[in-house]
Amino acid sequence: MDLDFTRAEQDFRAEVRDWLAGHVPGVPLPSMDTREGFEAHREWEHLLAGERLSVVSWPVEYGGRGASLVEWLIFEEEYWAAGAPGRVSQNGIFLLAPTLFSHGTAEQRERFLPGMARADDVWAQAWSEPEAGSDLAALTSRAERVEGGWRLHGQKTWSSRASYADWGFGLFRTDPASARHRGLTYFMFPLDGVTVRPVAQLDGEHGFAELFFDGLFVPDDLVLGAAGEGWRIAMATTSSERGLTLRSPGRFLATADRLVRLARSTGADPVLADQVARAWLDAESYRLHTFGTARRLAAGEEIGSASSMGKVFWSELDVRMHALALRLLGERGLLDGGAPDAEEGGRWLDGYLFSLAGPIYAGTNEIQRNIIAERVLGLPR
Amino acid sequence: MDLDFTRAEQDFRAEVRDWLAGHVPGVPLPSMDTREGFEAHREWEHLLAGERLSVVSWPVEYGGRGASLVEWLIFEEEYWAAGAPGRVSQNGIFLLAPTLFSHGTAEQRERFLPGMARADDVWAQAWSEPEAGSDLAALTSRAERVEGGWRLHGQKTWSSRASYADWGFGLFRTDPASARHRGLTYFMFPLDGVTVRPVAQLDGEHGFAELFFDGLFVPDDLVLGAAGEGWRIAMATTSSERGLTLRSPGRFLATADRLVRLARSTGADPVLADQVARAWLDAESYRLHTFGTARRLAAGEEIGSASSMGKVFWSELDVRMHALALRLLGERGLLDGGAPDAEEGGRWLDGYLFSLAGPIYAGTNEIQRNIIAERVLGLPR
Amino acid sequence: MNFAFTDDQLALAAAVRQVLAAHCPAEAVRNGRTPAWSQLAEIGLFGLLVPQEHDGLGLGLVDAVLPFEETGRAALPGPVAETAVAAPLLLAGDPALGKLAAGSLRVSVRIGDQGYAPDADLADLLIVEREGVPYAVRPEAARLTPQPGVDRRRPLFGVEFRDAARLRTGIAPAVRAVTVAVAAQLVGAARHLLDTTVGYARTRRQFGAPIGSFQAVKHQLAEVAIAVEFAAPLVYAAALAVDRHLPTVDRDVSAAKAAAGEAAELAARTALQVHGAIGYTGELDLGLWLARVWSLSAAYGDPGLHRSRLRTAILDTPEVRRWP
Amino acid sequence: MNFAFTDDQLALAAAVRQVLAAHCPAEAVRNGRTPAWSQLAEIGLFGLLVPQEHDGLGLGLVDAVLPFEETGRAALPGPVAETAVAAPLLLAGDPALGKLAAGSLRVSVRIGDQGYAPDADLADLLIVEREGVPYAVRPEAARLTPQPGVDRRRPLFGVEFRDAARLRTGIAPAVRAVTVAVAAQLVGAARHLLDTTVGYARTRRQFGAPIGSFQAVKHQLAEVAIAVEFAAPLVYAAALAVDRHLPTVDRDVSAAKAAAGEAAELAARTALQVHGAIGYTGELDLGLWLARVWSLSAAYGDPGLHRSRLRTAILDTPEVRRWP
Repeated sequence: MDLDFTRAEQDFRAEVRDWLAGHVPGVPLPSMDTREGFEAHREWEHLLAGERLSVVSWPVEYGGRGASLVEWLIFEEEYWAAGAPGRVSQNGIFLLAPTLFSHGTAEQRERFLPGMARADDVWAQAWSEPEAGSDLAALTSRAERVEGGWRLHGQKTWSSRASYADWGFGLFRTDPASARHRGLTYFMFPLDGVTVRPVAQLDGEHGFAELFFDGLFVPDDLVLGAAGEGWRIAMATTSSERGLTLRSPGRFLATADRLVRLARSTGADPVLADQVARAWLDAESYRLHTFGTARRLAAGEEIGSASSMGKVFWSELDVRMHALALRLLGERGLLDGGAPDAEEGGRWLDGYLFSLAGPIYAGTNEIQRNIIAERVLGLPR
Repeated sequence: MDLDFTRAEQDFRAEVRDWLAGHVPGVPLPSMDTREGFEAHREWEHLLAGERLSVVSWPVEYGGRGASLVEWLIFEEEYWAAGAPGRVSQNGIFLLAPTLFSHGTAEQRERFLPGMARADDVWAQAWSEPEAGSDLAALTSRAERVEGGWRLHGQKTWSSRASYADWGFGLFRTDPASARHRGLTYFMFPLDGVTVRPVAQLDGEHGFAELFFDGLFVPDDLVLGAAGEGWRIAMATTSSERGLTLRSPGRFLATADRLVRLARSTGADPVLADQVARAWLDAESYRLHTFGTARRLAAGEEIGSASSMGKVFWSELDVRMHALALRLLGERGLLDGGAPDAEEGGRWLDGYLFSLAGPIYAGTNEIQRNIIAERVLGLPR
Repeated sequence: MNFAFTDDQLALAAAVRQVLAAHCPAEAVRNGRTPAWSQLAEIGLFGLLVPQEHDGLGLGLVDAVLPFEETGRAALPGPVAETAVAAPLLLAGDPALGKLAAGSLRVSVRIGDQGYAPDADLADLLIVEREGVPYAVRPEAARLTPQPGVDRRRPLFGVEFRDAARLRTGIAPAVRAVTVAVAAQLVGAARHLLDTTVGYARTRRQFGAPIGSFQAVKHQLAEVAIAVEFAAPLVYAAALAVDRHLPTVDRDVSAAKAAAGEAAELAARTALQVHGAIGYTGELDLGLWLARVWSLSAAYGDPGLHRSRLRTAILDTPEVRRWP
Repeated sequence: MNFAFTDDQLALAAAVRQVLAAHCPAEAVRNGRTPAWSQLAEIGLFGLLVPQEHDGLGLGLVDAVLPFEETGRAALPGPVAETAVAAPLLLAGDPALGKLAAGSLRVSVRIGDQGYAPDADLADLLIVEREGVPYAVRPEAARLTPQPGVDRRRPLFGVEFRDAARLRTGIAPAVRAVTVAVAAQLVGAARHLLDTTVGYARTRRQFGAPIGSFQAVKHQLAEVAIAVEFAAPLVYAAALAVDRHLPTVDRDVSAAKAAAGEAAELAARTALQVHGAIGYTGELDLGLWLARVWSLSAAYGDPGLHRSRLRTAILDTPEVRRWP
């Protein structure tokens, strides 16, 4: 056991840091939940991709550098520490791509990965449905078999990025007689044949949308894996890298460092200072833990349901850090970007509202605790 | 709404305070879980009873003063603030007596209450059984109908005070065909016909015992209420005064005040000081809340399942206060009464171990939270 | 000693609740600036604390605490705590009290730990603290800087002024009273969030059962119920302490605001978690109450500030006093 | 960078675990003073940190951290952290190191934030700090005052002495190392409590079902699992920081002890709550581990003390440093 980065890892970190220092926009980009901000973020992804920094862990042929998991973690640390923009490509590169690598055809990988890496194609996820929030197996949207492909029917919700994205992916029921996890199929589809209705969030922006499918035709070559295997395919990656890549430590380390700076500048009361110190160390612990996990994955181990522990830990930490920042700022913490007195353009408030979704999405923390209890600890269902 | 004590209430407080100042033993009595300590506590109860201070809220004819609930709360505040000994009569006067008042016969009241008030008879409770810990309706101990009475069979456990007490009370199944809450009967019984096996606790003392019944004969006049009505009778009092009297605020107020003094004398770190201040205010809130409850009870209202909120609140508070005291004392906090360096003869440690039982007994806090959710909030079972 | 509300106090609260139910539904909260204000004026809410010689009811803060719970429960918009609670104390002896009692003088304030004046653009009169002294500022003499934030139905404004009349009253009594009123609103908002979330949990089904039948949801909601149940008495006691000018009043006010703020924040967090993603959107009205809780919890000193004062009051004074 | 244990490190931990399983069952914890010590000596536990020239293994603290988790998991009695971790550093260069490595010199210490010497009555040698300097004290020159406490299998003693040899080493490195070793023991004890409680919850039935099927129990145990899972990496990193003499070492040691202590205390509290009244008695072995957790959490600075140091280290230094 050691914490010594290799020469190559150190060089990579230095390169990333230097490049970001020279290229991260001085003024934050507009919100990616606006048309203008979306395009600005896409431009930024183009810039990243030009340096082969958009998907460092992918093979070179698809636009990456074939970097190791540890190098990817280094990239993430530097990326968020530099205050670089959020990743508009996130759904594609972190949720869809791992599945394409493991279950897609060579043609699908060649067709979609390079465009995803350059953000020429931005992908929206379409997992959830109004009546199947946390209970993903209760999906009712369906795909009907037709000549050469399928026709999609039904409604999806909480589709992030869908307002402006190019493509979507999600599960549809292909066997009408099936129930729960069986008979679902993993589809990719163009969003221009889908009715997209943006949903206003607490902060008034439209990061989510509802998708309405009214017989959209999807050819067979947009099915990922075999028909009826959708659930297994979608879940398979959650226990491998996705558990790691959903939220990398770099993000929380950057927030923790900002929080410490905020606490110093506001002369935090000792009680709040104690909580800030705890949060900083929790972020550090998440980082160290992830280094260990990366090694186990690199050695070919599966992390399985243990990723649920990480999900609960980082999502609660993220809420705690942002709530703490609002406490440090008092009344000013609740001002938004339009207020002259807002701190950092209301970034802590935005971050707080965003953080509150963490314990809800990607399996609520209640469900994660069930998974930990049943699958990690072995308690009865 | 006001917080103004009447002249009579103030006079009563002054009288109690003066009397206690003159009579509370200067040196703490030995533990009531030893033979010697038990008798010392019984002596103390005699002294209290001589002043009609052992059961102030009972009618004069049974040894009380007919005091109001508010006066009883005043008594409790003064009693614990004076550092007076724990009540060895507790099971009888707080658990059994309310049921005797509401469901006992006049003969039973006359026969048992005066002796209980003087601690001539000390009572042990016998609710729980090895296989029916939190699930009280799963009781299997049974009473068999015989000429003129019943014969008791089975095993009870977690019987506090039973090692040295004179009498016991508990539920036995009188209808062998019955299940769950039905067919249980409320019995009183002399302990000298019962095999009592003390159970060692974490702290090495024997506050609990197991009781083994091997056909003990109990005449009909020791049945409380009607046969088969035991569950209803036992539960009826929990929603009236018992919810209030199980743990009066006075106890926690006294602990909170001691904690504040300890924090001052040890120069608490601000983070611990913050928690001390919170605990002090929580105790205060419990006090105020109880004043409100006392008024509602006095006006003839039932407090119903809301007493579950109090149970969770005070039991968690009690653990928190004692854990905090141990933190304030560091390594010394864990020394017991035999250690020369122990603070207050290891009283905080004893109190901590005792407090840990709070969230477990009288219905675990998990069960209380279910009750709150289902009966107070109306969530589905 | 009777730590329970009198029939009169309960009747007044019921009247306020009735008015709000009729005239301040969620739709009005979403779109109106001062819904139900005229009806509340009719039943005397704005004259509660105004002396009888100025046509008020001449009651105490303890009489206002349940009505203010109701305004919090309804998320009533407008500077109601400032007008009905802060202003009567700041304007004590002023002839304007008559208009105040009648509900025809809307007031916003910037006093105490509050850096901004809420709903200042609606005010007929601003009262602004400068170096510990209150000044009455007419709207036309004030320059308001909008400081928009999370609660768009309680907009905040920075206030600068040219021309102002120095008031003879002190700041502290008004700060204490308005802080308790806001604490009561937080208790009310928390009760609403609890009720709404319980209602949602009873009907929303996942995994084949109402989510309210899952123990994790039950226990989270039970914890909210406990937090609210034991925050409320501190608010009521603080109102009494203000009315009686007790020596412990500042401690009691801080205890009320800290406990109410924390209970309401817990209610908000739990409401959102139990609702799941839908709670996060503008589709439901939930967000109106979440924003209100966050904004009121930070108003007149957030729980962190009041907790630090409590630490000092309890640990650093020679003898902690209970009252009575 | 490889933040995972090597095969050698895992093998050593497995060997320790095997020895403890065979020679330190709960019965031995209950009744023995130094069960398994001779077998642990045979596999080299006491020579781990002793340099090779003194017949030790010459390894680092990072190699000891998993073996120490195992001693915590087994609630191994005796001054094992003091003998195997503190003593090799305090006696650096001393010829006694050979006996230490062989397991024939049992050592208790009273250094750093520890006010009492654990198991001092069993020690062949006491090392006691006075004004920042360590002294070696022979048992016959020491007066021990028993200070019995909650953990009767780790008795504490006050130490006074007449006659002592001043040691040339510093106190700080030994304090850091023994603190990390105790943090590792706490992680191990927490793992044992979690396993035991899971086992109990799988079999104990109430209300017609195993209590482990109730969500409230599941979620409490899941929280314990998370706390332990994320305390452990801080302990491992602290061991590396000690071995590398990093500038952040004191912060890292405090982080390890605070996090491990808090995780273990949560495990203890939850274990007792899930077991219910039976956990409260001497009928089960549970109490042995509860007492050990409480006693080790308070040893060498309790979580409160280390948290206050962390606050200073993180908030009051000009730049918080991560390592690497």
